[in-house]
Amino acid sequence: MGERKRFEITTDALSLDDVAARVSDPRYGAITTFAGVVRGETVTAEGERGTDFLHYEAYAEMAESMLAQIGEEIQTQWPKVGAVSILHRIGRLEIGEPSVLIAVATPHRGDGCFEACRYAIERLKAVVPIWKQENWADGQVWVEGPRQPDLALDPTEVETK
Amino acid sequence: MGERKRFEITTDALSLDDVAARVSDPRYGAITTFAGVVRGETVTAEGERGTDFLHYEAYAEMAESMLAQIGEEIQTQWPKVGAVSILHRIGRLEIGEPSVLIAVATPHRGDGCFEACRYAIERLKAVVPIWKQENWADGQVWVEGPRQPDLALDPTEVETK
Amino acid sequence: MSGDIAVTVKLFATLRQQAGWAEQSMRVPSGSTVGALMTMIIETTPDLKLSGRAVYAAVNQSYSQMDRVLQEGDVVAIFPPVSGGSARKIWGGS
Amino acid sequence: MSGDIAVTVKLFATLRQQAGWAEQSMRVPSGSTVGALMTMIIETTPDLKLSGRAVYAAVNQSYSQMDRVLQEGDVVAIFPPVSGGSARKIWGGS
Repeated sequence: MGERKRFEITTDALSLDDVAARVSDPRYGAITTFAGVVRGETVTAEGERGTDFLHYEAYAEMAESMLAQIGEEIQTQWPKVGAVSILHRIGRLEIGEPSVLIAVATPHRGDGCFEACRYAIERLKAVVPIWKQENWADGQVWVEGPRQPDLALDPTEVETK
Repeated sequence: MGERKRFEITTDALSLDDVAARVSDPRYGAITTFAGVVRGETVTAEGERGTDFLHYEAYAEMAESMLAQIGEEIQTQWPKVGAVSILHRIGRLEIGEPSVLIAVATPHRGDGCFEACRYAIERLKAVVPIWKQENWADGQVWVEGPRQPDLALDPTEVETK
Repeated sequence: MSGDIAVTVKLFATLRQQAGWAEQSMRVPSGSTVGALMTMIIETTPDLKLSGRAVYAAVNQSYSQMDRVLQEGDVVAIFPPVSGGSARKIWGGS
Repeated sequence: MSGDIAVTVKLFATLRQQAGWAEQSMRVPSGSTVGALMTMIIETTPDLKLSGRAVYAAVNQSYSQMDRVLQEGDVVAIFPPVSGGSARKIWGGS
Protein backbone atom coordinates (compact mmCIF):
# COMPACT_ATOMS: atom_id res chain seq x y z
CA MET A 1 0.00 0.00 0.00
CA GLY A 2 2.98 2.30 0.37
CA GLU A 3 3.30 2.60 -3.41
CA ARG A 4 -0.20 3.86 -4.12
CA LYS A 5 -0.44 7.50 -5.18
CA ARG A 6 -1.51 9.72 -2.31
CA PHE A 7 -2.87 12.52 -4.50
CA GLU A 8 -4.95 11.34 -7.40
CA ILE A 9 -7.57 12.39 -9.92
CA THR A 10 -9.37 9.27 -11.07
CA THR A 11 -12.41 8.05 -12.95
CA ASP A 12 -12.69 5.05 -10.61
CA ALA A 13 -15.24 4.78 -7.80
CA LEU A 14 -13.76 5.94 -4.49
CA SER A 15 -13.48 3.91 -1.28
CA LEU A 16 -12.83 5.18 2.23
CA ASP A 17 -11.05 1.94 3.12
CA ASP A 18 -8.76 2.52 0.15
CA VAL A 19 -7.90 6.14 1.00
CA ALA A 20 -7.29 5.18 4.65
CA ALA A 21 -4.95 2.39 3.52
CA ARG A 22 -2.88 4.96 1.62
CA VAL A 23 -2.02 6.77 4.88
CA SER A 24 -1.86 3.77 7.24
CA ASP A 25 1.30 3.04 9.19
CA PRO A 26 1.95 1.29 12.52
CA ARG A 27 3.00 4.65 13.96
CA TYR A 28 -0.35 6.33 13.33
CA GLY A 29 -3.17 5.62 15.77
CA ALA A 30 -5.67 8.14 14.41
CA ILE A 31 -7.09 8.57 10.92
CA THR A 32 -9.65 11.24 10.10
CA THR A 33 -11.41 11.15 6.76
CA PHE A 34 -13.80 13.42 4.93
CA ALA A 35 -16.11 12.34 2.09
CA GLY A 36 -17.89 14.82 -0.14
CA VAL A 37 -20.94 13.05 -1.49
CA VAL A 38 -23.23 13.96 -4.40
CA ARG A 39 -26.44 15.25 -2.85
CA GLY A 40 -29.88 14.55 -4.20
CA GLU A 41 -30.99 18.13 -4.45
CA THR A 42 -29.32 21.45 -5.07
CA VAL A 43 -30.58 24.81 -3.93
CA THR A 44 -30.84 27.28 -6.81
CA ALA A 45 -32.13 30.81 -7.10
CA GLU A 46 -35.45 29.29 -8.23
CA GLY A 47 -35.65 26.96 -5.24
CA GLU A 48 -34.79 23.28 -4.93
CA ARG A 49 -34.63 21.02 -7.93
CA GLY A 50 -33.57 17.41 -8.22
CA THR A 51 -30.11 16.58 -9.53
CA ASP A 52 -30.05 13.58 -11.80
CA PHE A 53 -26.28 13.19 -11.85
CA LEU A 54 -23.09 15.21 -11.82
CA HIS A 55 -20.21 15.36 -14.22
CA TYR A 56 -16.80 16.46 -12.99
CA GLU A 57 -14.04 17.76 -15.21
CA ALA A 58 -10.48 18.43 -14.05
CA TYR A 59 -7.24 19.88 -15.31
CA ALA A 60 -5.83 16.60 -14.04
CA GLU A 61 -2.05 17.21 -14.04
CA MET A 62 -2.41 20.58 -12.31
CA ALA A 63 -5.09 19.26 -9.95
CA GLU A 64 -2.82 16.45 -8.73
CA SER A 65 0.04 18.85 -8.16
CA MET A 66 -2.28 21.23 -6.26
CA LEU A 67 -3.48 18.33 -4.09
CA ALA A 68 0.13 17.49 -3.28
CA GLN A 69 0.73 21.16 -2.46
CA ILE A 70 -2.17 21.08 0.01
CA GLY A 71 -0.48 18.07 1.61
CA GLU A 72 2.71 20.09 1.98
CA GLU A 73 0.82 23.03 3.48
CA ILE A 74 -0.66 20.63 6.04
CA GLN A 75 2.76 19.25 6.99
CA THR A 76 3.93 22.81 7.61
CA GLN A 77 0.93 23.82 9.70
CA TRP A 78 0.56 20.53 11.61
CA PRO A 79 4.03 19.00 11.80
CA LYS A 80 2.81 15.92 13.68
CA VAL A 81 0.67 14.85 10.72
CA GLY A 82 2.13 11.62 9.41
CA ALA A 83 0.45 11.28 6.03
CA VAL A 84 -2.24 12.86 3.86
CA SER A 85 -4.12 11.42 0.89
CA ILE A 86 -6.64 13.26 -1.29
CA LEU A 87 -8.56 11.57 -4.12
CA HIS A 88 -11.02 13.28 -6.45
CA ARG A 89 -13.18 11.42 -8.89
CA ILE A 90 -14.04 12.84 -12.31
CA GLY A 91 -16.51 11.85 -14.99
CA ARG A 92 -20.12 10.96 -14.29
CA LEU A 93 -21.20 10.49 -10.66
CA GLU A 94 -24.58 9.38 -9.39
CA ILE A 95 -26.38 10.66 -6.30
CA GLY A 96 -24.91 9.20 -3.11
CA GLU A 97 -21.46 8.54 -4.59
CA PRO A 98 -18.44 10.29 -3.08
CA SER A 99 -16.68 12.75 -5.37
CA VAL A 100 -13.80 13.56 -3.02
CA LEU A 101 -12.10 11.67 -0.19
CA ILE A 102 -9.49 13.00 2.20
CA ALA A 103 -7.55 11.00 4.81
CA VAL A 104 -5.16 12.39 7.41
CA ALA A 105 -3.19 10.10 9.73
CA THR A 106 -1.49 11.19 12.95
CA PRO A 107 0.10 9.33 15.87
CA HIS A 108 -2.67 10.54 18.22
CA ARG A 109 -6.05 12.16 17.72
CA GLY A 110 -4.87 15.42 19.28
CA ASP A 111 -2.10 15.81 16.70
CA GLY A 112 -4.16 17.77 14.17
CA CYS A 113 -5.92 15.10 12.09
CA PHE A 114 -9.33 16.75 12.45
CA GLU A 115 -8.07 20.27 11.79
CA ALA A 116 -5.91 19.22 8.84
CA CYS A 117 -8.76 17.28 7.24
CA ARG A 118 -11.04 20.29 7.47
CA TYR A 119 -8.30 22.50 6.06
CA ALA A 120 -7.80 20.15 3.12
CA ILE A 121 -11.41 20.28 1.93
CA GLU A 122 -11.56 24.07 2.28
CA ARG A 123 -8.36 24.49 0.27
CA LEU A 124 -9.44 21.94 -2.33
CA LYS A 125 -12.64 23.85 -2.99
CA ALA A 126 -10.72 27.10 -3.31
CA VAL A 127 -7.77 26.23 -5.53
CA VAL A 128 -7.88 22.79 -7.16
CA PRO A 129 -8.90 23.05 -10.86
CA ILE A 130 -11.96 20.81 -10.92
CA TRP A 131 -15.42 21.80 -12.18
CA LYS A 132 -18.83 20.35 -11.54
CA GLN A 133 -21.65 20.18 -14.05
CA GLU A 134 -25.14 19.42 -12.77
CA ASN A 135 -27.38 17.47 -15.09
CA TRP A 136 -31.15 17.12 -15.16
CA ALA A 137 -33.62 15.65 -17.59
CA ASP A 138 -34.09 19.10 -19.09
CA GLY A 139 -30.58 20.47 -19.19
CA GLN A 140 -27.26 21.03 -17.54
CA VAL A 141 -25.35 23.82 -15.87
CA TRP A 142 -21.74 24.33 -14.94
CA VAL A 143 -21.35 25.13 -11.27
CA GLU A 144 -18.90 27.90 -10.55
CA GLY A 145 -17.42 28.31 -7.11
CA PRO A 146 -17.02 31.66 -5.39
CA ARG A 147 -14.36 33.92 -6.82
CA GLN A 148 -10.96 33.64 -5.09
CA PRO A 149 -9.85 37.28 -4.97
CA ASP A 150 -6.18 36.49 -4.56
CA LEU A 151 -6.12 34.13 -7.53
CA ALA A 152 -8.64 35.39 -10.07
CA LEU A 153 -7.49 37.67 -12.82
CA ASP A 154 -9.26 40.98 -13.23
CA PRO A 155 -11.65 40.54 -16.15
CA THR A 156 -11.89 44.29 -16.81
CA GLU A 157 -8.16 44.28 -17.29
CA VAL A 158 -8.60 41.52 -19.85
CA GLU A 159 -11.30 43.37 -21.76
CA THR A 160 -9.60 46.74 -21.95
CA LYS A 161 -5.99 45.73 -22.47
CA MET B 1 -28.42 -0.04 4.56
CA GLY B 2 -31.06 1.79 6.59
CA GLU B 3 -31.60 -1.28 8.76
CA ARG B 4 -28.03 -1.75 9.93
CA LYS B 5 -27.36 -0.94 13.57
CA ARG B 6 -25.79 2.49 13.96
CA PHE B 7 -24.24 1.78 17.37
CA GLU B 8 -22.59 -1.57 17.65
CA ILE B 9 -20.03 -3.59 19.60
CA THR B 10 -18.76 -6.34 17.35
CA THR B 11 -16.05 -8.96 17.00
CA ASP B 12 -16.01 -8.44 13.22
CA ALA B 13 -13.31 -6.49 11.38
CA LEU B 14 -14.36 -2.88 10.85
CA SER B 15 -14.65 -1.06 7.51
CA LEU B 16 -14.87 2.67 6.89
CA ASP B 17 -16.99 2.08 3.80
CA ASP B 18 -19.40 0.12 5.97
CA VAL B 19 -19.70 2.73 8.72
CA ALA B 20 -20.15 5.49 6.12
CA ALA B 21 -22.93 3.47 4.46
CA ARG B 22 -24.76 3.38 7.78
CA VAL B 23 -25.12 7.17 7.77
CA SER B 24 -25.51 7.76 4.02
CA ASP B 25 -28.58 9.51 2.66
CA PRO B 26 -29.19 11.61 -0.47
CA ARG B 27 -29.67 14.64 1.79
CA TYR B 28 -26.18 14.47 3.29
CA GLY B 29 -23.31 15.84 1.23
CA ALA B 30 -20.59 15.57 3.89
CA ILE B 31 -19.40 12.59 5.91
CA THR B 32 -16.58 12.84 8.42
CA THR B 33 -15.11 9.68 9.89
CA PHE B 34 -12.59 8.87 12.57
CA ALA B 35 -10.68 5.61 12.88
CA GLY B 36 -8.77 4.66 16.00
CA VAL B 37 -6.09 2.21 14.90
CA VAL B 38 -3.93 -0.16 16.98
CA ARG B 39 -0.48 1.39 17.06
CA GLY B 40 2.72 -0.57 16.86
CA GLU B 41 4.27 0.83 19.97
CA THR B 42 3.02 2.15 23.28
CA VAL B 43 4.82 4.60 25.49
CA THR B 44 5.24 3.29 29.02
CA ALA B 45 7.00 4.55 32.09
CA GLU B 46 9.97 2.43 31.03
CA GLY B 47 10.03 3.86 27.50
CA GLU B 48 8.68 2.43 24.28
CA ARG B 49 8.01 -1.24 23.87
CA GLY B 50 6.44 -3.11 21.01
CA THR B 51 2.82 -4.19 21.24
CA ASP B 52 2.17 -7.62 19.79
CA PHE B 53 -1.60 -7.35 19.78
CA LEU B 54 -4.47 -5.91 21.75
CA HIS B 55 -7.46 -7.53 23.32
CA TYR B 56 -10.59 -5.46 23.91
CA GLU B 57 -13.32 -6.38 26.36
CA ALA B 58 -16.67 -4.57 26.64
CA TYR B 59 -19.76 -4.53 28.77
CA ALA B 60 -21.50 -4.83 25.43
CA GLU B 61 -25.14 -4.04 26.25
CA MET B 62 -24.21 -0.96 28.27
CA ALA B 63 -21.56 0.09 25.74
CA GLU B 64 -24.09 0.07 22.88
CA SER B 65 -26.55 2.11 24.91
CA MET B 66 -23.80 4.60 25.81
CA LEU B 67 -22.83 4.89 22.13
CA ALA B 68 -26.44 5.67 21.28
CA GLN B 69 -26.48 8.23 24.08
CA ILE B 70 -23.43 9.94 22.55
CA GLY B 71 -25.38 10.06 19.28
CA GLU B 72 -28.24 11.82 21.10
CA GLU B 73 -25.85 14.29 22.72
CA ILE B 74 -24.52 15.13 19.26
CA GLN B 75 -28.01 15.72 17.87
CA THR B 76 -28.63 18.14 20.72
CA GLN B 77 -25.37 20.04 20.29
CA TRP B 78 -25.31 20.02 16.48
CA PRO B 79 -28.95 19.93 15.33
CA LYS B 80 -27.99 19.87 11.63
CA VAL B 81 -26.25 16.51 12.04
CA GLY B 82 -28.22 14.00 10.01
CA ALA B 83 -26.87 10.70 11.28
CA VAL B 84 -24.17 9.24 13.53
CA SER B 85 -22.74 5.72 13.63
CA ILE B 86 -20.17 4.41 16.11
CA LEU B 87 -18.72 0.89 15.90
CA HIS B 88 -16.22 -0.60 18.36
CA ARG B 89 -14.54 -3.91 17.80
CA ILE B 90 -13.76 -6.28 20.68
CA GLY B 91 -11.65 -9.42 20.98
CA ARG B 92 -8.16 -9.72 19.57
CA LEU B 93 -6.88 -6.96 17.28
CA GLU B 94 -3.59 -6.85 15.40
CA ILE B 95 -1.41 -3.82 14.81
CA GLY B 96 -2.83 -1.59 12.08
CA GLU B 97 -6.42 -2.72 12.53
CA PRO B 98 -9.06 -0.17 13.51
CA SER B 99 -10.64 -0.68 16.92
CA VAL B 100 -13.18 2.11 16.68
CA LEU B 101 -14.90 3.85 13.77
CA ILE B 102 -17.12 6.92 13.91
CA ALA B 103 -19.09 8.43 11.03
CA VAL B 104 -21.06 11.68 11.11
CA ALA B 105 -23.14 12.83 8.14
CA THR B 106 -24.43 16.36 7.58
CA PRO B 107 -26.02 18.18 4.65
CA HIS B 108 -22.95 20.44 4.31
CA ARG B 109 -19.44 20.35 5.70
CA GLY B 110 -20.04 23.44 7.83
CA ASP B 111 -22.93 21.78 9.67
CA GLY B 112 -20.83 20.26 12.45
CA CYS B 113 -19.62 16.94 11.05
CA PHE B 114 -15.98 17.60 12.02
CA GLU B 115 -16.81 18.92 15.48
CA ALA B 116 -19.31 16.15 16.22
CA CYS B 117 -16.87 13.44 15.13
CA ARG B 118 -14.20 14.81 17.45
CA TYR B 119 -16.73 15.04 20.27
CA ALA B 120 -17.77 11.42 19.75
CA ILE B 121 -14.26 9.98 20.17
CA GLU B 122 -13.59 12.11 23.26
CA ARG B 123 -16.84 11.00 24.87
CA LEU B 124 -16.32 7.39 23.89
CA LYS B 125 -12.96 7.32 25.61
CA ALA B 126 -14.43 8.89 28.73
CA VAL B 127 -17.63 6.95 29.31
CA VAL B 128 -18.12 3.84 27.17
CA PRO B 129 -17.37 0.64 29.16
CA ILE B 130 -14.63 -0.91 27.03
CA TRP B 131 -11.17 -1.97 28.23
CA LYS B 132 -7.97 -2.57 26.38
CA GLN B 133 -5.39 -5.23 27.26
CA GLU B 134 -1.96 -4.95 25.69
CA ASN B 135 -0.19 -8.20 24.99
CA TRP B 136 3.48 -8.95 24.42
CA ALA B 137 5.52 -12.09 24.16
CA ASP B 138 6.33 -11.77 27.87
CA GLY B 139 3.04 -10.72 29.38
CA GLN B 140 -0.01 -8.55 29.30
CA VAL B 141 -1.40 -5.49 31.02
CA TRP B 142 -4.82 -3.96 31.28
CA VAL B 143 -4.81 -0.36 30.17
CA GLU B 144 -6.78 1.95 32.40
CA GLY B 145 -7.93 5.30 31.13
CA PRO B 146 -7.74 8.46 33.20
CA ARG B 147 -10.19 8.69 36.07
CA GLN B 148 -13.42 10.51 35.22
CA PRO B 149 -14.04 12.53 38.39
CA ASP B 150 -17.75 12.99 37.81
CA LEU B 151 -18.35 9.28 37.26
CA ALA B 152 -15.86 7.39 39.40
CA LEU B 153 -16.86 6.25 42.83
CA ASP B 154 -14.70 7.30 45.74
CA PRO B 155 -12.58 4.26 46.61
CA THR B 156 -11.93 5.44 50.18
CA GLU B 157 -15.64 5.49 50.70
CA VAL B 158 -15.76 1.89 49.54
CA GLU B 159 -12.96 0.78 51.83
CA THR B 160 -14.18 2.45 55.00
CA LYS B 161 -17.93 1.98 54.72
CA MET C 1 -37.39 -4.99 57.02
CA SER C 2 -38.92 -6.77 54.08
CA GLY C 3 -36.15 -9.37 53.81
CA ASP C 4 -33.47 -9.84 51.17
CA ILE C 5 -33.43 -8.92 47.51
CA ALA C 6 -31.47 -10.61 44.71
CA VAL C 7 -29.16 -8.64 42.46
CA THR C 8 -26.74 -9.65 39.70
CA VAL C 9 -23.16 -8.46 40.01
CA LYS C 10 -20.81 -8.21 37.01
CA LEU C 11 -17.07 -7.50 37.09
CA PHE C 12 -14.97 -6.44 34.12
CA ALA C 13 -11.34 -6.27 32.98
CA THR C 14 -8.78 -6.22 35.81
CA LEU C 15 -11.46 -6.55 38.47
CA ARG C 16 -12.82 -9.70 36.84
CA GLN C 17 -9.34 -11.16 36.57
CA GLN C 18 -8.44 -10.36 40.17
CA ALA C 19 -11.68 -11.68 41.55
CA GLY C 20 -11.66 -14.83 39.45
CA TRP C 21 -15.31 -14.46 38.52
CA ALA C 22 -17.26 -12.42 35.97
CA GLU C 23 -20.82 -12.56 37.23
CA GLN C 24 -22.74 -13.85 40.21
CA SER C 25 -26.07 -13.48 41.89
CA MET C 26 -25.99 -12.02 45.41
CA ARG C 27 -28.60 -11.50 48.08
CA VAL C 28 -28.49 -8.21 49.99
CA PRO C 29 -30.78 -6.78 52.66
CA SER C 30 -33.65 -4.79 51.25
CA GLY C 31 -32.72 -1.09 51.27
CA SER C 32 -29.01 -1.72 50.62
CA THR C 33 -27.09 0.84 48.58
CA VAL C 34 -24.51 0.31 45.84
CA GLY C 35 -21.86 1.19 48.43
CA ALA C 36 -23.06 -1.47 50.84
CA LEU C 37 -23.03 -4.05 48.03
CA MET C 38 -19.45 -3.13 47.14
CA THR C 39 -18.40 -3.59 50.75
CA MET C 40 -19.99 -7.05 50.67
CA ILE C 41 -18.16 -7.90 47.46
CA ILE C 42 -14.82 -6.80 48.91
CA GLU C 43 -15.40 -8.86 52.05
CA THR C 44 -16.35 -11.99 50.15
CA THR C 45 -13.70 -11.60 47.43
CA PRO C 46 -10.39 -10.95 49.21
CA ASP C 47 -8.40 -11.09 45.95
CA LEU C 48 -10.22 -8.01 44.67
CA LYS C 49 -8.00 -5.04 45.59
CA LEU C 50 -9.84 -1.74 45.28
CA SER C 51 -7.78 0.36 47.69
CA GLY C 52 -6.61 3.60 46.13
CA ARG C 53 -8.16 2.85 42.75
CA ALA C 54 -10.86 4.58 40.81
CA VAL C 55 -13.77 2.26 40.19
CA TYR C 56 -17.11 2.80 38.52
CA ALA C 57 -20.48 1.26 39.16
CA ALA C 58 -23.42 0.96 36.77
CA VAL C 59 -26.90 -0.17 37.72
CA ASN C 60 -28.97 -1.53 34.84
CA GLN C 61 -26.43 -0.12 32.33
CA SER C 62 -26.41 3.44 33.70
CA TYR C 63 -23.62 4.95 35.77
CA SER C 64 -24.55 5.07 39.45
CA GLN C 65 -23.30 6.75 42.58
CA MET C 66 -22.68 4.94 45.90
CA ASP C 67 -25.87 6.00 47.64
CA ARG C 68 -28.29 4.53 45.10
CA VAL C 69 -30.68 2.08 46.76
CA LEU C 70 -30.83 -1.30 45.04
CA GLN C 71 -34.02 -2.93 43.81
CA GLU C 72 -34.86 -6.60 43.29
CA GLY C 73 -33.37 -7.80 40.00
CA ASP C 74 -30.92 -4.91 39.54
CA VAL C 75 -27.83 -5.66 37.47
CA VAL C 76 -24.82 -4.00 39.08
CA ALA C 77 -21.56 -3.72 37.14
CA ILE C 78 -18.26 -2.76 38.78
CA PHE C 79 -15.34 -1.80 36.55
CA PRO C 80 -12.10 0.17 36.27
CA PRO C 81 -11.69 3.38 34.23
CA VAL C 82 -12.56 2.70 30.61
CA SER C 83 -9.91 2.57 27.87
CA GLY C 84 -11.70 2.10 24.55
CA GLY C 85 -10.34 3.53 21.31
CA SER C 86 -6.72 3.22 20.36
CA ALA C 87 -4.75 6.41 20.19
CA ARG C 88 -3.99 6.65 23.89
CA LYS C 89 -0.36 7.33 24.65
CA ILE C 90 0.07 6.24 28.26
CA TRP C 91 -1.21 3.38 30.29
CA GLY C 92 -1.99 3.15 33.96
CA GLY C 93 -0.09 -0.06 34.63
CA SER C 94 3.59 0.73 35.35
CA MET D 1 12.38 41.67 -31.28
CA SER D 2 13.42 38.07 -31.34
CA GLY D 3 10.35 36.94 -33.24
CA ASP D 4 7.42 34.78 -32.12
CA ILE D 5 7.19 32.03 -29.52
CA ALA D 6 4.81 29.07 -29.44
CA VAL D 7 2.60 28.39 -26.42
CA THR D 8 -0.15 25.85 -25.75
CA VAL D 9 -3.51 27.20 -24.58
CA LYS D 10 -6.04 25.06 -22.69
CA LEU D 11 -9.62 25.98 -21.83
CA PHE D 12 -11.81 24.20 -19.27
CA ALA D 13 -15.47 23.80 -18.30
CA THR D 14 -17.77 26.62 -19.47
CA LEU D 15 -14.95 28.38 -21.28
CA ARG D 16 -14.16 25.26 -23.28
CA GLN D 17 -17.82 24.81 -24.15
CA GLN D 18 -18.28 28.43 -25.18
CA ALA D 19 -15.14 28.53 -27.27
CA GLY D 20 -15.76 25.19 -28.92
CA TRP D 21 -12.15 24.06 -28.45
CA ALA D 22 -10.20 22.59 -25.54
CA GLU D 23 -6.58 23.12 -26.58
CA GLN D 24 -4.64 24.79 -29.31
CA SER D 25 -1.16 25.98 -30.08
CA MET D 26 -0.76 29.74 -30.54
CA ARG D 27 2.11 31.94 -31.65
CA VAL D 28 2.59 35.19 -29.74
CA PRO D 29 5.26 37.88 -30.04
CA SER D 30 8.25 37.23 -27.83
CA GLY D 31 7.84 39.19 -24.58
CA SER D 32 4.03 38.82 -24.52
CA THR D 33 2.31 38.60 -21.14
CA VAL D 34 -0.52 36.31 -20.02
CA GLY D 35 -2.82 39.32 -20.34
CA ALA D 36 -1.78 39.93 -23.96
CA LEU D 37 -2.39 36.27 -24.76
CA MET D 38 -5.88 36.46 -23.26
CA THR D 39 -6.68 39.50 -25.37
CA MET D 40 -5.58 37.53 -28.42
CA ILE D 41 -7.77 34.59 -27.43
CA ILE D 42 -10.80 36.83 -26.95
CA GLU D 43 -10.23 38.46 -30.33
CA THR D 44 -9.86 35.16 -32.15
CA THR D 45 -12.66 33.37 -30.27
CA PRO D 46 -15.70 35.68 -30.33
CA ASP D 47 -17.95 33.08 -28.68
CA LEU D 48 -15.85 33.22 -25.51
CA LYS D 49 -17.56 35.75 -23.25
CA LEU D 50 -15.32 36.84 -20.37
CA SER D 51 -16.86 40.22 -19.63
CA GLY D 52 -17.72 40.63 -15.95
CA ARG D 53 -16.58 37.13 -15.05
CA ALA D 54 -13.85 35.91 -12.79
CA VAL D 55 -11.34 33.84 -14.71
CA TYR D 56 -8.10 32.19 -13.66
CA ALA D 57 -4.91 31.56 -15.56
CA ALA D 58 -2.27 28.95 -14.86
CA VAL D 59 1.11 28.74 -16.56
CA ASN D 60 2.74 25.32 -16.48
CA GLN D 61 0.23 24.19 -13.82
CA SER D 62 0.78 27.11 -11.42
CA TYR D 63 -1.59 30.01 -10.93
CA SER D 64 -0.36 33.10 -12.72
CA GLN D 65 -1.12 36.80 -12.76
CA MET D 66 -1.70 38.87 -15.91
CA ASP D 67 1.73 40.42 -16.11
CA ARG D 68 3.72 37.22 -16.30
CA VAL D 69 5.88 37.12 -19.42
CA LEU D 70 5.44 33.97 -21.49
CA GLN D 71 8.27 31.69 -22.54
CA GLU D 72 8.59 29.36 -25.52
CA GLY D 73 6.68 26.13 -24.81
CA ASP D 74 4.61 27.45 -21.90
CA VAL D 75 1.28 25.73 -21.27
CA VAL D 76 -1.34 28.34 -20.40
CA ALA D 77 -4.70 27.23 -18.95
CA ILE D 78 -7.69 29.57 -18.67
CA PHE D 79 -10.62 28.50 -16.51
CA PRO D 80 -13.59 29.67 -14.43
CA PRO D 81 -13.73 29.53 -10.59
CA VAL D 82 -13.25 25.95 -9.44
CA SER D 83 -16.10 23.89 -7.97
CA GLY D 84 -14.67 20.55 -6.85
CA GLY D 85 -16.06 18.64 -3.90
CA SER D 86 -19.77 18.13 -3.42
CA ALA D 87 -21.26 19.84 -0.43
CA ARG D 88 -21.69 23.24 -2.01
CA LYS D 89 -25.14 24.71 -1.56
CA ILE D 90 -25.41 27.34 -4.26
CA TRP D 91 -24.40 27.55 -7.86
CA GLY D 92 -23.29 30.46 -9.89
CA GLY D 93 -25.48 29.86 -12.95
CA SER D 94 -28.91 31.60 -12.83
